[in-house]
Amino acid sequence: MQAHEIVTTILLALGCLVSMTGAYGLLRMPDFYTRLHTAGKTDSLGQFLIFLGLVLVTPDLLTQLKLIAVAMILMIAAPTATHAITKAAHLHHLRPWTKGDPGGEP
Amino acid sequence: MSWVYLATAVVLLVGMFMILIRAIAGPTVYDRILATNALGTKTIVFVTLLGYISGRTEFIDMAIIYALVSFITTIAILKFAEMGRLD
Amino acid sequence: MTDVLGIYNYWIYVVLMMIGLYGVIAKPNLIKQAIALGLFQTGIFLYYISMAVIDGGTAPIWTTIEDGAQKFQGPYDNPLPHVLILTAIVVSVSVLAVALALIINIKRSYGTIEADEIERMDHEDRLIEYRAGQAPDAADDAEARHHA
Amino acid sequence: MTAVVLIDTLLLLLVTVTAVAIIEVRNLYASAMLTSVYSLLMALVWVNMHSMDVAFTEAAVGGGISTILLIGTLVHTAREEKPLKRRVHGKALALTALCGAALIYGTFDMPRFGDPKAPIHHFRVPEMMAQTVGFANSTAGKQAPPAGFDPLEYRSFNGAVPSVPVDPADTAWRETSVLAQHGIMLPKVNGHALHPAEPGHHLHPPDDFNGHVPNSVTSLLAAYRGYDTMFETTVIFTAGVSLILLLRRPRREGYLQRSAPLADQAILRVVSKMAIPFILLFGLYVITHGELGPGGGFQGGVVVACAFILFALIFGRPALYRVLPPPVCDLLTGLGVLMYSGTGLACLLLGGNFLDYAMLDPISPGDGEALGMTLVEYGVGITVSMVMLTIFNQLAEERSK
Repeated sequence: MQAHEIVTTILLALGCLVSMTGAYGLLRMPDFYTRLHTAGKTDSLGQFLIFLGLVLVTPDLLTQLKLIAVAMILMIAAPTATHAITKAAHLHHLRPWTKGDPGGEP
Repeated sequence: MSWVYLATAVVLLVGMFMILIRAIAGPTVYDRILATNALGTKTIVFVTLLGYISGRTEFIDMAIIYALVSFITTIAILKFAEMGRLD
Repeated sequence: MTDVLGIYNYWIYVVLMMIGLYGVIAKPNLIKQAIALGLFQTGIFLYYISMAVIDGGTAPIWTTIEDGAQKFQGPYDNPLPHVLILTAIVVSVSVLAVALALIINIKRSYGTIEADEIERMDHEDRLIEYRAGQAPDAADDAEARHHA
Repeated sequence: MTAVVLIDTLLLLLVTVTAVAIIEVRNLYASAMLTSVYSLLMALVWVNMHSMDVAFTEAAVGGGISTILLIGTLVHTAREEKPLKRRVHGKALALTALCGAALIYGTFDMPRFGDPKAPIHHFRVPEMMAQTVGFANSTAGKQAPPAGFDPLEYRSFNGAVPSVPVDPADTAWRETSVLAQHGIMLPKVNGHALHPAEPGHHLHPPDDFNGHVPNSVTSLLAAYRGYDTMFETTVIFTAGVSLILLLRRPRREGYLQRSAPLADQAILRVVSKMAIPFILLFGLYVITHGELGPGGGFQGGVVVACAFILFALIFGRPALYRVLPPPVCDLLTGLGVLMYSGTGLACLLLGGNFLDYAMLDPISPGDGEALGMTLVEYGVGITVSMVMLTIFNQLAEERSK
């Protein structure tokens, strides 16, 4: 294994870890806003790390550019979607979970 | 090197399974939308990884399509949730 | 083990098709039925695409590197099922669209999209027509159904 | 166990779970959302089986358009299913179990997954895989390969065909080539440099595609199944027409409707404004690039339609009608089908068969093939995108009572 491949492996592992954290949080958090909190952030970071790792092992420039393009689209589109979801939920008076509410304890 | 991609892909699949449970169970509509959106992102990463597993980099075109289409779908779902109509 | 994995895909295709069939039969909601038809179709797509795979194969797109040599020497997957399914998917969305338009029209004239309610309303309409002594054909039909 | 099988096994489990959930969830809105998830997962399955064009289509159609259409229908109907008395329909379950058992019994006779000896890989397809542009159209022997012609040799071509000379100017090899020995005419070489390492290249003249369309799915779609694809396009056209017949209101009503744009949400508006030109450009790229990589008219058309739908979602349908009035949309729908059949007719008039693209450029048949396929792909793309847009518009217009 060469140096850049090791870096890629580390980046992919980190990306996996972040993504898994997000997925686990989405499963276990007590209410919508907390789930949003975990899923929204980890998604962007996780995909970015993985794409960065893949760019390092790609030999040809066009593919690298495409990878960066996908990462950028996701970096813009995913937070926009998350923002819109939050706004819609807020406008519909979805109440955040507070300590002591029933059914929320993980 | 390919086992690294494969391991990443399998871990992502496990993550997708967790998100899928949320998408099916999700008590409110917004939970479901959120889970759908998160699944979309995971799918895009997964497609790219599949390209690297099989050594075909053309798969990235598909990742771009997924990114754009899942964004549009999320907007449509949201608009219906928010306004009750699409146009 | 390899034997099971060898036909695993075909089992899943059967399972998907049967889930779709169950939905079409068991769910009276017309939109659900349209979705279930889609599932049924996807099962068939899975069957076709599974047949196209070759061990160690790659996507049927010839790629050349710069000096004209071929980059992928291995066998290519069978492209013919891909072609069949490619068009079938687009046709399936057309079918879905027409089905949904019909469902909207049904909702407009019946006020509901539940198949059993629609059937009951039809039946009642025909009974009323029968009692009014109109539309003899429809009345016969309704009577036959009433007795059945 | 290969990587393909491992991922396939796991993905199909996910797919099955989703399918059960789609049927069993009572909320139709959730069901529509899960349909989009299902399509994305299914697209992953296709990608894993190297079926890129199908995955492209499934992602664009299933993940995008059909979810939007389902939601567009839910606007006019109910969000919830009527509660059922019994959760499980016993008779249906018994019937499907019986039917499924019979089908599963049948699968035991199927060739194993990925078996290279399966009949499907050996009947007709090897000849089609060895199909070479220009050559295929100018020979009589294409339908029936001669005895001794081994298609598998072309299929698993290893770049070392002994009959190919190193010197490109030396054309004596054509006399000794496999096909010439079987009495099949070889096309002329126009002085281009040869690429001996191309599969089957020693059999045909060099041209744009180095002798064959790289994406064999597109070449089969436009050439081998050309008539079929034309009528599939017509089917889609018919779907658009029936949507218009079923749902269209007097035109003035559609224009004057009030809509609920999302344009007051600054972030959404700005991001969409940035995204729409990019999506349109990418759609055109997918249509044009169809012969070289994954993609083609069907996929690209759907992507283009998605861009317009996003515009309608954000800025309202009246704004879309100002950009692309419904009459123009209707005209373009027909134009696409006309373009497809017109290409076929042009080939006919130039002296070939219907959809015999090589006739479009008599000097270099491969270039004619490229031109014809591009025209056909554009025809398909225009029809598909406009029909999808029409369907969306009609479902949305229905709102006005």
